[in-house]
Amino acid sequence: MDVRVWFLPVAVSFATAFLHVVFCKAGRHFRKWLSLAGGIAVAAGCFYSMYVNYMYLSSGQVMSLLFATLISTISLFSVSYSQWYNPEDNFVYDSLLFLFIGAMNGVVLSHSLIALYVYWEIMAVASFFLVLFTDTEEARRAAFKYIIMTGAGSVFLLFSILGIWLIEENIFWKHLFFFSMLIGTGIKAGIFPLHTWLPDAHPAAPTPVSSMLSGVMIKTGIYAMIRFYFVLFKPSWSIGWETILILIGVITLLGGVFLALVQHDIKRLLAYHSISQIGYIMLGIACGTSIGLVGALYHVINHAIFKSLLFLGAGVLIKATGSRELGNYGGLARKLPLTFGVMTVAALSISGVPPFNGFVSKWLIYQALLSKGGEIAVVALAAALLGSVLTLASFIKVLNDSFMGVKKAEISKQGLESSPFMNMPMVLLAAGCLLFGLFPGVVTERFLFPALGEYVPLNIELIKTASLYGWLALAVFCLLFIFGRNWMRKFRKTEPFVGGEIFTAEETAFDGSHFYGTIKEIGPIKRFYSAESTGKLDIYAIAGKILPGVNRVFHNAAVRAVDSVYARGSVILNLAVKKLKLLQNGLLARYIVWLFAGIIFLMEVIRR
Amino acid sequence: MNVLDTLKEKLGGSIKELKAHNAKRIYITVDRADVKKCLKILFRDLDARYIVASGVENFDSFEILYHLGFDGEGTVVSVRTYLDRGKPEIESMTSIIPGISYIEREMKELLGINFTGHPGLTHFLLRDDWEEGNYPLRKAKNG
Amino acid sequence: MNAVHVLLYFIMSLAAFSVCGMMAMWVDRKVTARLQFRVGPPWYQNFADFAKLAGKETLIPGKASIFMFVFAPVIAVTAAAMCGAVLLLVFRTGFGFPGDVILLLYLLTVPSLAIILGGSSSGNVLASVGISREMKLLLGYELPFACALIIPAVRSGATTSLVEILRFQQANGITLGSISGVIGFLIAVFALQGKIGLVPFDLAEAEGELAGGAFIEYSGILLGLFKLAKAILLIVGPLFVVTLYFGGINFSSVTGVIAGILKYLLILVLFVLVKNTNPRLRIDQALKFYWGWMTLFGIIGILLAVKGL
Amino acid sequence: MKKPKLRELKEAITSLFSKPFTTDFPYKPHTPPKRYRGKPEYNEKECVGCGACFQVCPAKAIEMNDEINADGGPTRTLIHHPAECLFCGECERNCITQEGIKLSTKFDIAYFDEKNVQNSVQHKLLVCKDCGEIIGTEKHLLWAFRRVKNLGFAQPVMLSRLMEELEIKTGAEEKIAPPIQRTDMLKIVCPRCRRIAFISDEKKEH
Amino acid sequence: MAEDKKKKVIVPIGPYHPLLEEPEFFALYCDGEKVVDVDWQAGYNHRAIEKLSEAKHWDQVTFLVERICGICSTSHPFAYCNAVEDLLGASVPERARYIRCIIGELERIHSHLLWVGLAGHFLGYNTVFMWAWKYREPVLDMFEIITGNRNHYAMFKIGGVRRNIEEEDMPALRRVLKGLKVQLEMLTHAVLDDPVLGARLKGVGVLTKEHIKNFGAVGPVARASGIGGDIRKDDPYAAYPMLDFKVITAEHGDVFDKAVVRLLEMFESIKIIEQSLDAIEGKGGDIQTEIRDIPPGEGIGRHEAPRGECFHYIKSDGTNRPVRHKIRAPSYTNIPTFKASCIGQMIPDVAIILAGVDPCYCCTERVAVYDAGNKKKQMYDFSRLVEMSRQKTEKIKKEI
Amino acid sequence: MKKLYIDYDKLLETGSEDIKCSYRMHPENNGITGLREELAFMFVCRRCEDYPCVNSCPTGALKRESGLVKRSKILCVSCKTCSLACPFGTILPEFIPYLVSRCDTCLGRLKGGELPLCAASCKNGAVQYIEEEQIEDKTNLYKLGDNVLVRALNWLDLYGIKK
Amino acid sequence: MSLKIKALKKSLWVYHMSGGSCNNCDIEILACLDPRFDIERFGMTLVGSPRHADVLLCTGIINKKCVERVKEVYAQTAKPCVVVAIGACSCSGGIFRDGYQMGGPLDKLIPVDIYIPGCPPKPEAMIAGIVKLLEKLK
Ligand code: SF4
Ligand code: SF4
Ligand code: SF4
Ligand code: SF4
Ligand code: SF4
Ligand code: SF4
Ligand code: SF4
Ligand code: SF4
Repeated sequence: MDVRVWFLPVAVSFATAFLHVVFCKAGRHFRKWLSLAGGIAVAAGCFYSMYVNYMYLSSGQVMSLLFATLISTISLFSVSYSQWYNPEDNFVYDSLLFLFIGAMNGVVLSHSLIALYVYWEIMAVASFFLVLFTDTEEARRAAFKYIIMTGAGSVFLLFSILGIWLIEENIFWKHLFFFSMLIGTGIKAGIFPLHTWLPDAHPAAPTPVSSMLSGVMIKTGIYAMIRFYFVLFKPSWSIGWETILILIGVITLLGGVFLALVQHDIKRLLAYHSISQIGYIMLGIACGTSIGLVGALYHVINHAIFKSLLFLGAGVLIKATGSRELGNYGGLARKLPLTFGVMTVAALSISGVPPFNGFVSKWLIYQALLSKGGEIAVVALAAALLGSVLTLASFIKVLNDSFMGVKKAEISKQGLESSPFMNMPMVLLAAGCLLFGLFPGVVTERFLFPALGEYVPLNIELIKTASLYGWLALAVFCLLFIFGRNWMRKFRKTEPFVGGEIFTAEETAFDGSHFYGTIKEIGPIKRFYSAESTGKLDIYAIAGKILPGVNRVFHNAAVRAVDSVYARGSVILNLAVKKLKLLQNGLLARYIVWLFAGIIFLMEVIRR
Repeated sequence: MNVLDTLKEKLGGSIKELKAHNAKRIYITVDRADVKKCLKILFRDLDARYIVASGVENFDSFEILYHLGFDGEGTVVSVRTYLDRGKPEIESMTSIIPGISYIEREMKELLGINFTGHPGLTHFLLRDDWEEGNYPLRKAKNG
Repeated sequence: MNAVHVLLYFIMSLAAFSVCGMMAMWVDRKVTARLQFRVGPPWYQNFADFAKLAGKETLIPGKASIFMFVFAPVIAVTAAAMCGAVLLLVFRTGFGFPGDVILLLYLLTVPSLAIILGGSSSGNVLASVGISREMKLLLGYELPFACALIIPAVRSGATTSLVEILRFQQANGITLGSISGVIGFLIAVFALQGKIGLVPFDLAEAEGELAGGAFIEYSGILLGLFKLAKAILLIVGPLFVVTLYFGGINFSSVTGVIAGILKYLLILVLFVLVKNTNPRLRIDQALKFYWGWMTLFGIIGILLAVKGL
Repeated sequence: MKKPKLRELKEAITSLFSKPFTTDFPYKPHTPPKRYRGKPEYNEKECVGCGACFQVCPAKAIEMNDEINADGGPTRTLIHHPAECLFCGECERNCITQEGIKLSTKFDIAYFDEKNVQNSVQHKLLVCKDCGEIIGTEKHLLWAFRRVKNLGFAQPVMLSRLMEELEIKTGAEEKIAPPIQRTDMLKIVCPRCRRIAFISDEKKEH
Repeated sequence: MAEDKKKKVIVPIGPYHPLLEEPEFFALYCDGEKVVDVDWQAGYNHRAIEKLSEAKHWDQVTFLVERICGICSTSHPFAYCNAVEDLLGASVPERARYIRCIIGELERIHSHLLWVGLAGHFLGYNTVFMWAWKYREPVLDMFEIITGNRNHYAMFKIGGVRRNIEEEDMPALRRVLKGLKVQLEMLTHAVLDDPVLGARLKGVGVLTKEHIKNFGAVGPVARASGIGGDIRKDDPYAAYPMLDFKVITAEHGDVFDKAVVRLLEMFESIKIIEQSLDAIEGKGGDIQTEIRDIPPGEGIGRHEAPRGECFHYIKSDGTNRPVRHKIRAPSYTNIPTFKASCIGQMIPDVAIILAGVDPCYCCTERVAVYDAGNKKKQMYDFSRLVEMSRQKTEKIKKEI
Repeated sequence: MKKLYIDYDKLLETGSEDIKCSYRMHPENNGITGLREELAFMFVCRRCEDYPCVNSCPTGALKRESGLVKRSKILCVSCKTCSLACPFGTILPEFIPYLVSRCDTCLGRLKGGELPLCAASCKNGAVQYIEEEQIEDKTNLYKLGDNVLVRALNWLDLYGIKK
Repeated sequence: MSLKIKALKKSLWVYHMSGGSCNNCDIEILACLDPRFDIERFGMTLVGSPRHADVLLCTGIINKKCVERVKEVYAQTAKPCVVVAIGACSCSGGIFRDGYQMGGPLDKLIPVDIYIPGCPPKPEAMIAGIVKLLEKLK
C-alpha cells in the first residue's frame, strides 16, 4: 500500500489550510478558487485512492476509504457553497475549514488508534473554532458546550483506546472498553442522552459548517463505533450488546424525531433530525447482520447526502430571509424554486419515501430488524417505522412553513440562488438522493459489500427490483409533467377562499409552530417534552449540576498552569485565537484541562 | 315583598318617575348619573337578569331603557334615562354587566349614542367603512 | 419483467382500480344512505362526479406554489395506483420482492403526503389546519398500521414479502385465524379508516369545521384526481389488509375472485358501519386512540406473533 | 338502562331493510296539503280591483298600475310578483271580496324570467270626467253599489254609472264648467269634484 | 422554547362556512389547534328590521318579525303580539291562546330536532343529522297542513291568531306526536348513551352560572348551567298558566348538558301540545279579538323561544305603525357566551361549542340601515388584535 | 298662542301632496293627511242616517261613534270603497291611506318664530301658523282640539242648522 | 349534448351562501339533504368550498356587508357554475327590499341563472326549480 496515496486527502487538506494562512493577504477571489481547488483535490484524492486501490484493500480499508470519499465529497460541496455563502473574507475560516476536513479524513483513514485519536482531537478543535466562528453569545455557549462534551468524550475514547492497546483478552475489560468507546463515539455521533451538544452547535455554526458537522463529522463517530465493534468483538456479535444498542437506537431515533417535531428553528430542527437518523444507523449496526450493516452504511452515505443538502438549503433560506425561525418564512417556493425542489427531494429522502435513497437504506434496516427476529427487534421495527413518519411529519412542517403558504418575510436579493457554486452542490446532492435511491444495487455491490468483507453478500437482485417501482414512478411523473405543463396554463388564479373574508398573510399563517402543538399535550409525551424543555434530558446540564466542584477544581488549579504553557504553543491556533479574541475567555483552556484530566485519569487506571 | 316595593326601598331617591304599566311591567326613570348606581343595585344586589337595553330617539332627547328581568316574579323593570340630543353620551355599563357590551356597540353604531369607558366601540353590525355620523336608526329628516 | 411491462401493468391497474374504487365509493355512499332512510346516489354517481370535475375549470389560489399545488393530486393518484399495481402483480403473477410490504406501507402514506403538500401549498389557513390534522392523523395511524403489518410479517416467518405471506397463508391458514391475527386485523381496519379519512377520523376534511380542509382550494380536475386517489385507496387499503390477513384474492378461479370480493366487501361494510354510528373524533382523541389503545394492542399482537400465536 | 350503540344499530338496521323515506317527487307529482299557501292568483271574475291587496301586502309584492292613457280607456292593472311575495296570505285574507286573489297550491314557480310567472288582472278604471282623477275601477264601484244596496242611489256617481249603463243620457258629458249646475253632480266625477260641486251647489253660487 | 413569542393565527369561521348556515364571522385566534381568543364580527345578516318595522303597519310587522328568523319564526311574532297586547291590555280568546301554545311548542320541537341534527352534522355524525331531520319532517308536515307552510306560519295576529286549527287536523297532529315520542325516545337514548359522543361533548365548552349571569344568557344555554329561567313559567302568557309542564335543567353547563336539556324539553313540548289539544278539541270559539286602534304607549312582550327568552319592546305613537321596535332575540345574549366557553378549547370543539349555543345570527342583527352609497373596498384591521399578548388573553379569560 | 290654521276647502282644491311635515317619527309621515281625515269626518261628513260609508266598508273598519264616523287604523285596508260609497265626497281616497300619518301640531318642538314645516311649505296659505286673533274672517272657523283651527264649509251652517 | 354537460347534470355540487337571510331558506336547503328529499339521488351534495361547487345557492338579501363577499365567492367558484337565487329575499329582496342595508338583490351583483321564489320555497319547489334548470342546461 502506498502510504502517500493513502494519506493524500489528509495531506492536501492540511496543505490547503496552510496555504490559506500563507495567502492570507491574497484577496478573496484568489482564495475562493484556492478553496475550491483544495476541495476538489481532496475529493479527487479520495476517489483516486478508491479507484486505484480498490481491488487490493482489506475490507476495513475499504470502509475507511468509503468514509473518506464521503467526507471529502460532502466537504467539497460545502466548501464550494461556503465560498459563495460567506460574504466576508476570512482566511482563518478557510484554513480552519480545511484543517477540519483534513482531520476528519485523518480520523477515518488512520491506521492506528492513536493516530485516530490525534486526528480526532484536531477535528474537535477545528470544529470548535468553526462553531465559534460567528462569535455570538449563542455561538460561544454552544461551542463551549460542544468542546466540553467532546472533551469528555475524548477522555472515554482515549480510555478505551489505551485499554485496547494495553489489555487484550479479558472479556470484562472488553465490555468496559466497549462501553467507554460507546460513550466516546456516541457523544460525537449524538446518540440520545449524549446528543445535547448537537442541537446547540449546529445552529450556532455557519451553515456550511453545520452541513459538514451534521453530514459527515458525526459519521466519524459512527465510523469509530463500527471499527471498534469489529476490533473488539470480531468473530461473534452475540454478546448482549445488540439489545442495548437496539434500545439506544430506538431511543435516539424517537427522541430525536420527537424533539425535531416541535422545533421552529430550522437548523435546530435539522440537528435533531441528525440525531434521529443516527438512531437508524445504530439500529442497523445493532443488528449486526450483514444486511443490517449494509443498511447502516448505506444510511450513513444517504444521511450525509440529504442532511448536508438540507443544511445547504436551509442556508439559502436563512440568507434570503435573515432568520432561522420557520415562522418567518413562507411562500418562498416561487422565489426559490431550486431550493424548494432540492429541499423537497431531501425531505422526502430523509423520510424514506420511495424512490429516494432514504427508502432503500431504511428498508435495509427494517429488513435487518425483521429478519433478526425477537421481540425487541420487531418492536423496534415498529418504532423505526413510526420514526419515519414522524420525520416526514416534521419535514412537512418545514416545507409548509418555508415554501408553501403565503409570503411573510421580506426577501433579501443577495441570497437568492445567485451563484452556481452554491446551486451546483445542492443540485448534485439532490441528484445523489435520487440516484442512490434508483441504483441501490450498484451502490451496495460496488461500495458496501467490499467494506464489509467477510459478510455474506445479499441477493442484490431483490433490491434492484424494489427500485423498479421508483423508476416507474419517475416515468409516470415525467410523462404527466410533460403533458401537464400546457394544461396548467389554463388555470385561473384567484384569491384563497377563507369563508369569503379577506385576510392578510400574517393573520392566517398557520405555520408549523402551530402544527404539532397537540402532540405535545398527549400523556407521556407531554412529560417527555416538559423534561426536555426544563433541561432534564440534557446530560451536559445535569453533569454541570453534579460536577460544579470538579469543574471548579480543574478550572482553578490545573487549568492555569496548562493555560500559560498552551498559550505559547500553537501557531495557527494562536492566530485564530487572536482573531476571535478567545484567549481571555478560557474556554480553550478548559477543554485542554478536560483532556489532561482524561489522560491523568487513564494513567491512574493503567497503573493499577 | 314584591318588586315594586323593593325597588322603591332600594333605589329610593334615584327614582324620578315610576310607572307601572301593569304589575309586571315597571318603568322607572332615573337621572343619567344615577343609572350606574341603579343598575348595580338591580343587577348585582337584587340579582336581576340583564335582558337588553334599547335606545329610543325622541324629538328632543334620546332615551335608553335598560331592561332587567326578575325571573322569579316575571317582572320586567325598565330603567329609563334621558340623554341630551345634542351630545348623547352616557357611561358604559360594561363594568357591571359584561354582556351589555354588544348592545352598546350596536347603539353607538345605529343611534350614535356614545358610551364612555366602553372597551371597544368598534363597528359591529355595519360595514367597516360605514361613514361616521350616519346613524341609520335615527329618524330620517322628512324633507 | 421489463419496464414497459411494468408501465403497462401500471396503467392497466390504474384503470381497474379507478373503476373498482369508484364503485366501492358508491357502495359506501349507497349503504350510508340506506342506513339513513335515504335512497342514495345512483351507481354511476362517482363516475359522473369525476367526469364533471374533469370538465370544469381549475382554479389556483393566487398565493399558491403552483407546481406543488398542481402535482400533489397527480402524485396522490400515482402512488395510490402504484399500490394497486403492486398488489395486483402479487395476486396475478406472484411477482414480488422482499420488502414490498414496507414499500406498500410507504406508498400508502404518499397520497396523504400529497394531500398535505397540496393543501399546504394552497396557502389557505383552513387548509393548513386541515393538513396539520391530516399529518397528525398520519402520525397516529401509522404506528398501529405498522404494527398491523409486522404481525403477519412475523407470523409468516419474518418476511416482508407479500408473496411469502400469501404462500404462508395458503399453507398454514389465514393470518386472521390466530389471536395476533385478529388483533392485527382490527388494528389494520381502524388504521385504514384513518388513512382513507372516514368518520370518525375524517378530521382533515371535516366538512363541518373546515370547509373541506386540505381540499378547500382544489377545484376541477385536480380535485377529481384527489377524489380518484381516495377512491383507489378505498379499494387498495382493504385489499392490502385482505392480502395480509385474509389470504388475498386468488385470481386463478372464479370462486377465488368472488371470495376475494366478498372478503373485501366485508371490510368495506365494517367501515361503513363504524362510519355511520360514530361522531368525528377530535384530533387529540384520535391520536390518543391510535397511540394508546391501538398501539398497545399492536405491540401485544406483535409479541403474540413472535410467540407464534 | 345504558345500551350504547345498540339503539343506533337497531335503527340503522331497520333503516337498511325498510323502504326509503324519500319522496318520489320529481318523478311523481307532489300535491301539497289543501291549505298550502302557494302562489297567489287573481280571480278575474271576483276581483274588483280595489287595490286593498296591494295596500296590505307586507312585501309590496303586488304592483298596482293605473294607466289613464292606455288604449281602450283607462285601466288598472294589478300584478302579483312571485319574486317578492312572501306567501303570507295577507292579500287573500284582506281581499274585500274574499275571492279576488287566492293562494293556490302551486309551489313550483321557479323562473328564468319573472314575467313568466307573474299573475295579473286588469280592470277598467273610472276617471273623473272633470279633473281626470282616478275614482276607482268600474267593477269596484258596482261592487260597492251592490254592497250598500239602495243606499247606492244616493251616490251620484254610482247612479250616473248605472245610468250610463242604461244609456240614460243626462246631457252633461262635458267638463264641469262654471257655473256649476246641479246636473254636474250626476257626472262621473271624483269625490273631490263632487264635494266641490256640492259646495257650490249648496252655496247657491249658481 | 419561546412560548410567548409565538404568534396567534386567525382561523376564520365564516362568513361563509359550512358550520354556519348564515354568514357570520368569528375570528378564532389560535395557537396550534387551541383557541386563545375569539372575535365576533356580526352584521352579515343585518337586514334593517328594526327600522323597517317603523314603516310597516302593526299587522304587517308580524310578517316582518316572523322573518327575523326562520327557525324561531313563531317566537318573534309571539313575543311581538305579547308586546302589543301588553300595550293594549287586550286579552286574547282562549282558543287562540291554546293555538298559540301549540304552534309555539311545535316550533320548539322542530327547532330542537333541527339542532340535534345540526350538532350531529358538526360532529361529523351525519347519521344523527339524517335521523333527526327525518323525525322533524312530520312536524313540518303538520305545520304545512295547519298553517299552510312548512315555515313562516303566518299564524299570529295581534289579538289572536290568523288561522284556526281545524278539527279535522287534530287527530293527525296527535298521531304525529305519538310517533315522534317513540322516535325521540330512541334518539335521546342514542345520544345520551353513546360513549364517543360523551367523550366528545362532556366537559366541553363549560359555562358557569357566573357566565350566564354576566351575559344574560337564556334558554337551554342557561338551563344547562342550572339556571331555571323559563318565561313560560316565570311570566306566564297565552295558555301556559293552564298547562302542566316541567322546566328542564341540568347542572354542568357543558355541551352535553345543553343537548340533554334540548332533548328532554321536546318531551315536555309534546306534553303541552297534547294538553292544549285536549283543551280545544271539539270546542269552538273565537280565535281573535277585534283590535281597532293602538293608542300611544309602550309595551314589552316576551316569549320563551326554543333558544330562550325572546324580548320585544314596542313604542307606539297612536298611528298604525310602531315608533320604536326593539327586538332582543335569545341568540343575542347567548352568542357572547361562546367566547367565554371556547377559549382554551380546540378548533374542532369550537364547532360544537358554537353549535351548543345554537346560534342563529339573523335575529341578532335586525335593525335598519339606509344606504350610504359607499362602495369603497373594505379594509380589515385585525392587527391590533393580533398584537394582544397571551397574557392579556389570560386576563380576559379570567375576567369573563 | 299661535295655532295651526287649515283652510279645508282650499286644501281640497290644491291637494296636500306638496305639503311637508316635520313629524319624523315615521318615514313619509304627512301630518296634514292625518288631519284632513280627522277634519273630514268631523266637519264635512253629513252624518247620513244610513251611513253608506259604514255599510260599504268590507272590513268593518268604519264605525259610528257618538254620531261621528271613525275609521279604525288597524282594520282599514285602504280599499277606498267608503270613498266610493259616500254620496257627498266626504272621504277622499288621498286621506285614507293604509299607513296613516300623524300630526302632533309640532307641539313643544318649535322654537321661537319657527313655523311648522307644513305651514312653511304650503304655498297658497291653506295651512298657516298664526294667532287666532289674526284671522279676521271668523266664518266657518272651527276649533279642533286646542291647537288647530279649521275653516270648512259646514253643511250645518249652509242649511242653518244649529250646532 | 356534450359529455361535459351530461356529467355536470348528473353531479351538481352545491355551495350554499347566505347573504343576510332569515335562515329559513338555508334550513330548507339543508332539508333538501334530509332523508325526505335526499338530493343525493340526483348526485347533488353540499360542499364546503366554492371551489368545488357547480351550483351556488344564494339566499338572503345580500346585505351591504355581504356584497363584496358574494362577489368574491362567485369569482372563486370554478366555472361553469350556475347561480340559483333562493327565496324572495335573494330574488328581489322580499320584505326587506326597502330596508337599506339591502345590497342586493342577487342579480344586481352576479348573473343569476334561475330564481326560485318563495318564502321559503319548500324543498319540492327547490327540486322542481333545479329540474327546470337541468332541462335548460343544454
Ligand atoms: S278585489 Fe281583492 S283581489 Fe281584487 S283588488 Fe281588491 S283586494 Fe285585490
Ligand atoms: S301573499 Fe302576502 S306577500 Fe304575497 S302578495 Fe299576498 S300579501 Fe303580498
Ligand atoms: S241628498 Fe240629501 S235629500 Fe237626497 S238622499 Fe241624500 S240626504 Fe236625502
Ligand atoms: S335565536 Fe334568533 S335566529 Fe335563532 S332561531 Fe331564534 S330567532 Fe332565529
Ligand atoms: S257617507 Fe259620507 S257623509 Fe255620510 S256618514 Fe259617511 S262619510 Fe259622512
Ligand atoms: S278604505 Fe278602509 S274604511 Fe274605507 S271601506 Fe275600505 S276598509 Fe273600510
Ligand atoms: S303641525 Fe307639524 S306635525 Fe302637524 S302637519 Fe304640520 S308639520 Fe306636521
Ligand atoms: S325568502 Fe323568506 S324564508 Fe327565505 S330568507 Fe328571505 S325571508 Fe327568509
